[in-house]
Amino acid sequence: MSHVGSPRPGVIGAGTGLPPATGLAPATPPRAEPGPFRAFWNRLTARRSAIVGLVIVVALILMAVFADWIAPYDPIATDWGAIRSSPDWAHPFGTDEVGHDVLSRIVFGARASLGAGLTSVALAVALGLPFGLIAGYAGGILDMLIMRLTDALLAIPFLILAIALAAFLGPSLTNAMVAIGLSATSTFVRLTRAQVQAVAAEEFIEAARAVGNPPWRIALRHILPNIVPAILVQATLTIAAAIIAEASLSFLGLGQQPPEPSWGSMLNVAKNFLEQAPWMAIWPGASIFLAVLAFNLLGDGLRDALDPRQRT
Amino acid sequence: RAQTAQAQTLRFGLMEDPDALDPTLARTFTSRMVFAAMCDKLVDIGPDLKPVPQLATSWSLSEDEKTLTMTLRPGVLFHDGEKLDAAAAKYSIERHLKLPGSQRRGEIAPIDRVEVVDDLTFKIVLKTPFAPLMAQFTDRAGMMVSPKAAERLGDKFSTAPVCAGPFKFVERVPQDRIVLERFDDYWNKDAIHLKRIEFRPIPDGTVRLTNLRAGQLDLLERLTPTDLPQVTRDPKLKVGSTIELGFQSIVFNPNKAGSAVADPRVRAAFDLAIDRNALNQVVFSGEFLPGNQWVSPKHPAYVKEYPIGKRDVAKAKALLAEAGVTKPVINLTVYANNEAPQVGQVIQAMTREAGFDVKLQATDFTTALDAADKGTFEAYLYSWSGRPDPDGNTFSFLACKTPLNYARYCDPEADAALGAERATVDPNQRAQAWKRLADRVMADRPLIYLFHRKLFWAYTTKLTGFTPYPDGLVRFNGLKLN
Amino acid sequence: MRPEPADRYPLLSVRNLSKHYPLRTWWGGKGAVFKAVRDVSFDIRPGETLGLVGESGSGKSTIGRAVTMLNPPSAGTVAFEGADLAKLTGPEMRRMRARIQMVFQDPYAALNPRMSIGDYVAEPFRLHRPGMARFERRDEVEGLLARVGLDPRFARRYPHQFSGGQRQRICIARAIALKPSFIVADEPIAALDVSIQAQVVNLLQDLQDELGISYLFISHDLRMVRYLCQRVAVLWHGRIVEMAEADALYDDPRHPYTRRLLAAVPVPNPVAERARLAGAALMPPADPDAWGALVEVAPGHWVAGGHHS
Amino acid sequence: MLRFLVQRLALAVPTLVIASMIIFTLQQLLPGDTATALSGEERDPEVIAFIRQKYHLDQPLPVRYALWAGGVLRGDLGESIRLQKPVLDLVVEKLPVTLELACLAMLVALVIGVPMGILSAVKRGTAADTLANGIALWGLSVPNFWLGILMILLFSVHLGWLPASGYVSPFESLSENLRSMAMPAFVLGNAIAAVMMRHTRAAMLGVLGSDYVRTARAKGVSPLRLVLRHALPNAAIPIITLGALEFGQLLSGAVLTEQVFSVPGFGKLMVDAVFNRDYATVQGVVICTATTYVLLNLAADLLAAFVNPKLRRA
Amino acid sequence: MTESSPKTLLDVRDLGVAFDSEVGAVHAVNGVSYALREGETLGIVGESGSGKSVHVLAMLGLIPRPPGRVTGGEVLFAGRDLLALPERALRKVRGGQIGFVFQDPMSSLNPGMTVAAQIIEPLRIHLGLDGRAARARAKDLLDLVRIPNAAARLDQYPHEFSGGQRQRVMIAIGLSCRPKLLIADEATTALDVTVQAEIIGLVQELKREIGMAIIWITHDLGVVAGIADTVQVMYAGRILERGPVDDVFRDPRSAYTLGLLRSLPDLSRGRAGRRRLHQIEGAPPDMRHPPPGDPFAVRNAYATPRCLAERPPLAQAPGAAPGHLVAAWYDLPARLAAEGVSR
Ligand SMILES: Nc1ncnc2c1ncn2[C@@H]1O[C@H](COP(=O)(O)OP(=O)(O)OP(=O)(O)O)[C@@H](O)[C@H]1O
Ligand SMILES: Nc1ncnc2c1ncn2[C@@H]1O[C@H](COP(=O)(O)OP(=O)(O)OP(=O)(O)O)[C@@H](O)[C@H]1O
Ligand SMILES: [Mg+2]
Ligand SMILES: [Mg+2]
Repeated sequence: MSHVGSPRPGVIGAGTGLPPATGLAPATPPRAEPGPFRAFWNRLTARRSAIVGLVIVVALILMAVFADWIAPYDPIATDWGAIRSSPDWAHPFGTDEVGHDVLSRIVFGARASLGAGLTSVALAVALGLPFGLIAGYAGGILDMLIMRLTDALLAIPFLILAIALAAFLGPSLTNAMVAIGLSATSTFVRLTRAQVQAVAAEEFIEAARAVGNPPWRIALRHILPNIVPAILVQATLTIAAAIIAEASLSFLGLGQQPPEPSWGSMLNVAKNFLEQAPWMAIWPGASIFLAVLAFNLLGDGLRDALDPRQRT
Repeated sequence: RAQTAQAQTLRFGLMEDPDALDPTLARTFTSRMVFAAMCDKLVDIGPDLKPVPQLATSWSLSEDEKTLTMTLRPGVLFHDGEKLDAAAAKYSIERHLKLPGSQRRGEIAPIDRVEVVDDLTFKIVLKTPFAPLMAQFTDRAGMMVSPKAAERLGDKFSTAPVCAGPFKFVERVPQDRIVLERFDDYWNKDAIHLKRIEFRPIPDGTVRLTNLRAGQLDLLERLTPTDLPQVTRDPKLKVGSTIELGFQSIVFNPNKAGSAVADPRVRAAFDLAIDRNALNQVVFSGEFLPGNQWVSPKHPAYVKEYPIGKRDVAKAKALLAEAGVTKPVINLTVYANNEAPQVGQVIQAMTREAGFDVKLQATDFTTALDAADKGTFEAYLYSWSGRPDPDGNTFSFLACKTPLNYARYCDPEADAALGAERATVDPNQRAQAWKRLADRVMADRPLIYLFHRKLFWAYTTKLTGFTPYPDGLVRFNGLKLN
Repeated sequence: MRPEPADRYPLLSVRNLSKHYPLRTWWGGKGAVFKAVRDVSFDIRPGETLGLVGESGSGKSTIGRAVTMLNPPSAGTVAFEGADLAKLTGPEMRRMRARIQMVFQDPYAALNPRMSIGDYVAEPFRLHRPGMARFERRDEVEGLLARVGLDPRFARRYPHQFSGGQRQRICIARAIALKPSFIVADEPIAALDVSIQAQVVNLLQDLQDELGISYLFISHDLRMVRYLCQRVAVLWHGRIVEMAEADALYDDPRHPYTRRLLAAVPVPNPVAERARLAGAALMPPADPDAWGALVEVAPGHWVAGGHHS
Repeated sequence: MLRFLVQRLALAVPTLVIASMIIFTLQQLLPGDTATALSGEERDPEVIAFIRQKYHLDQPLPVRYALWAGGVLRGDLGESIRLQKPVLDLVVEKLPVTLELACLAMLVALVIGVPMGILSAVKRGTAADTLANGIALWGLSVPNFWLGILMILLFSVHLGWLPASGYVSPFESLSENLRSMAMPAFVLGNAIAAVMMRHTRAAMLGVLGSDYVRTARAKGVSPLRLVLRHALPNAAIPIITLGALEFGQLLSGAVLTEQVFSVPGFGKLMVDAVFNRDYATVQGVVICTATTYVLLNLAADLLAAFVNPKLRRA
Repeated sequence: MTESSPKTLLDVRDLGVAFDSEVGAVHAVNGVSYALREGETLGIVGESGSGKSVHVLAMLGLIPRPPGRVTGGEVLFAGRDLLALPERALRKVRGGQIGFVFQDPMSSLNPGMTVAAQIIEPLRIHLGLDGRAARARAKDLLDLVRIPNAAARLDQYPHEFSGGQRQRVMIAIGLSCRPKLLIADEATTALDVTVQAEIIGLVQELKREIGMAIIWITHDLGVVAGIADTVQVMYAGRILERGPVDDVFRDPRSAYTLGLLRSLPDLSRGRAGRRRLHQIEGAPPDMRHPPPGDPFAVRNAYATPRCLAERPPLAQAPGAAPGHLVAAWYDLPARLAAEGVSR
């Protein structure tokens, strides 16, 4: 079936990088190729800041997942004897206004806060990516429609949208996530579209058309993988924003419902006891900072690691 | 000179932005703060909750309790220079009754007509005897507006309200400030020392307090009890307080399909599971007054036969077992403000020990109201600002098909008691009626009453002459800034 | 293996091809049109290489993309094996792409950076031979990589791991996967280092010898064009001004622009080059619109006639 | 140019229409209505019915939208039910305050973010870069309401330098106005500064690595001039575009800041309106912010075009 | 090794440049030494990535730092070591005594500044010219590089010029302060042959006028042949061969130089007589781990075992013209003769 005639030895030699004429070079066989993921991983871990980010993110996620084992107390168990007591051996991070152990709430709060960040961003990406892809690649009337809709959504102030959505869906963490996610969607549509348009202008897309790829395959197989890094970076930035947004919605009573903890709502309550019980604010504040920092470091690292020009 | 003028401006931090500054249309508690400075009432409320003369100097009730004759203070002027006479009083009361959208109509609905007797005397004729009437006149229903201004402005009266109080309206920037200025022809002008009042709505309690501490305010209302230590520690600040007329309660909705709270035994168990003192301690540093009725235990109308019960978890469990429910899940709606969720959390923790599983639902005010109206809630942490007459704390909540009866409570015996309470001003007869009402309500528990707030004001030591009143309003007479 | 190419029937026949680009103003409004290619006609015979030379912006790439319908022409016809490409439907054209292939100028840009080269070379099979089994495909890909002189074990590598010359060979491997009869090579060596250019040119030449592929070879390297192409067309401002057998064109350029172009090519011989430079007086550029239709001045040697000369 | 403006403005119309429809529909989905919210403690059924009828709350959705849209076309944004004032008046009253706040915040963001971005790009990979990034992330991760309260405590309560609240119009006293706006503007600008910093850094890195900067260095240009004259103008376009987007977000992001500092601006109006189901006000506010957003983006595009000589001359 | 005559303008000694990356340093330039006389034109050719650009940039402190850094050596320009000069003094040299012309004329001009502003800049920095005088001089410079209607075009932006014209502007900037040395890094690579021919003609003329030395970096052997006095072949950060241009083209002593020359199509006998092109197999070494010996050895059919093990010094090629240096252990003419090939 193969149409290839017997290749010339010289031509073969050219490809292997072996000198055809002398046998002098050490005949190094090509090293075992690292798979794409392995290569990506090597690039990622080659950066110290990315490792720091990754370690913190993983630690936070583990903390959220294994909160039941890590937290010294039930985060919603109240201790009437210890209302707003300052940090001591029994409660290393102190207790809050109804006698919850702050440390346990920080540990469990990671679920809500990281969850808010990750879920809302996942939603925004899940919605924004396909629409952005369609708008950017199909163009024409579809693009026009999607972009007008996106513009309209962007033009509505985020908080109004979020408040209205949260109020409509009923205040709960899940719904706050949905609201934050929906509000962030238009940014992703825009970003995806811009990225798609940039990638679609690349020559390899033309090359893909030249071998007869149908449009849907170009969009999914050729464009999509190339816009993922930009989306990922934006996503990690948005996670940070979403954690803060959850805090803001908590401020308005639309976030995590009491007594379940989230860092944002803890911070929100803590502001009423700023001088009496500063520890109520310090820990959730530090946790948010740590998470934001970690996600951003990781995001920067991912961007670099996904850049094919970066060598391992 | 500018210094002293500045010094005599009282900056008063309010908890929310008042609504329409029209005594007929106003509906928020906060608006009453402003009216207290701007609009005098026919009668004021005394420290013992009895009416005392203000615009009306004397009054008498006919034998059948259906005609009230009032005599006005002579020489009182509205801010626009108009005279306050019987005709003006008649106009104001009729306006309360007839203006479309009037919020006062319900308060004085039994009034049939108002008749002018002479220049300063008028008669109010009732359809039926109505005991709370005088109490209503101590509030917005008793506020007199200038007929000329009211005619001219119609339902836009609130843009430039004209009353007969110590301070007259200057300007209002929504959500920023309301400015009043001393009315130089005020009938009691010697008691007024302040030159201007600036009301500044600052919803967040912490922010309100920091503003006071930073010298941006001279006086603020509704200080959070947990902030008390901060204020008492500060030598530049003082605190005033009084127990409110209203109540904090949990309203149950027995009509909610499939809800455990339909069974009175479950409601009783819930009640028994709550330790009101502990609740008070935890959330309010013990400053509030635990309660179990529509008025506080210190109120003259408190039904002494029903004192506050002790927490009894065992009995609560037994009741639940009797009702045949295990671990009932109860959704408790609370406002998403600073303290309601805290109260909810404590209740949640307390009732858990008795086997309840309370789920908190913190929502905004409008959503909560909507759920209450539509009957989609299950339990609702509800607060009522209170009225001078106990009728204002009961009738609309417990009588059949009344607007605030979120519990959909409808009991013939209770209705009869409420009818009796309204029908006479005689203290003994009314006390009996309250007892009859309590017999039913304490058993049925459509609401369980939790506590009565203490209202705190914080103010600079520069402010003198401040006296707390039980209706939670500030009397500006005698206030002085040094 | 293949029937001897029948000279009389051109494989590709381009007639009166024009391409106009709408000019956009900076705010996106519509402006005039820019006539990038004007009324171009040529044939390519089976197994033949036609060189297309001309200055930057003269429309070379535009023609390349027009004949492959990647950027269809505004006017004119492109007949491939007798079929008018413009009349084909989308799916029909996609099927046709198995026979017409393209190699691009910049091998850095033409490869999808996130696709392993094995997948990249296998893509034509996936698209045009859907029934092919995985192992068959793998064998084919390995054969192709070997054919263009790459170690088949490299299939799992990604483009950035290859040098420019290797990349261009990957592109060529994909282009020849389905044994096309025609390849448009748009400046395939321009981005390559001198030492690598030879590798690619040799490969193209070998493939033609073996598979009888026809090329449209676009380049501005006039020496390489002469080396590789049987016939050469000179493009100037969107028009063909001269077209002839390669030797005829280089040895006896008729059109002033062709002469100007050839005179500017440096010679890698110090003595000759210095002499050339000393003697070179570049002819001033002439008015491109002053030249009319092609006239056959010698057998197979066509030159645009001058209106004024 | 004129045609371009007209075209762009024409494109804005559907955006505004869709935005208003989205928010209109969304509001109707909210539980509770104005009448409920406004019937007061007494909740007199007659009052509720009266309000319903007065504000057409009893009409079907499309009718009400048509009524509203008709009003807008006549320049009437309706009346705030809660504040009983024409929405237009409210907007005219509040928008300038928030605009001032947003402008000052943007100024803060630019003054902090751009130099810091430049610094960290120029000193890329050094401790200064790390520090600048850390500060930026700190700015991103501190909620507005939180920073606001801390600042009040420090600067108003303990140091007594700045007023904790109390907006003073600039026409009354410019210095007092600036004093009252200093903290809110800083708090609001702080978060944006971080975003500006990171984007300035990215843009500057791109430009600093460009060939023409190398050319400039090869000419012997001093480092300061290199950054200010050669690099910055060319990095300006993304900063401008982003600035406009962020500015639009500032208008609504001001909500919490305004609440903490009791600034009588748009944000408070908006949140109160949503919570009180003051439909006309929400609609009016959204139309205004959306229009501002659209105009800002247009202005940014024009500015970017102006900065870019390739476009300026065309 | 390097000849230092009194007329020496530039003396590069053992220059080394490395780029740090998180996975190890890339040794881009390794021990490059050569000298340039006043008025001499040096053509540099070599594999892409062989360090041609980097080493000239390093001389003037223009490599981006980090990641780049000079690992050693001296660059004596008119007697002063440029590498040891403080930045401030170095700025005086850049654009003043040494002019630069970079490869890509579009990206090398600031798109946001007028052409006048860009030409005036070095005039102001190095000659202290300002205002009217500077403008007049800028116009003269544009005239000098034969841009028609120069006065009118001063206030235009780069994008309003064609590619060839932009490169002329770059040359105007490079020549603005009458430098003693002009460094042209692939100054014509991006241009059409016809435009390239014009630019080369122009530079030749200007060189006669100004009398500067030139370092001309290019891939095009034809260009080097035409303008260079001396040619230098670089590979993997080293000089493999260097000598008078005629001698090197006629008698290359490095296998790499030979490979380059052979890979060009020979058209002297027409298409019919063409031979298969010679191709240099393999790829350049990984510069993170430069090979210990001759870097070209693994691709070199003539390499000896010693080439792999030990680095050959750059030394006078035996039997070649004086100044024709090569770094090789093997004797190329002898090997070629043995194969029966003659050139
Ligand atoms: N999509 C397009 N829109 C508008 N003009 C275009 C477009 N593509 C190309 N052009 C213009 O058409 C002309 C011809 O372009 P083309 O790419 O065919 O030239 P070329 O001969 O391939 O040049 P080069 O040697 O630089 O690749 C150029 O002037 C170019 O600016
Ligand atoms: N900024 C940089 N960061 C890292 N490595 C660099 C950088 N600049 C150049 N290099 C490396 O330095 C080496 C020499 O590059 P240089 O640009 O001098 O090559 P060149 O000979 O000019 O090649 P070309 O002919 O392609 O211009 C290359 O291996 C390159 O990868
Ligand atoms: Mg082209
Ligand atoms: Mg280079």
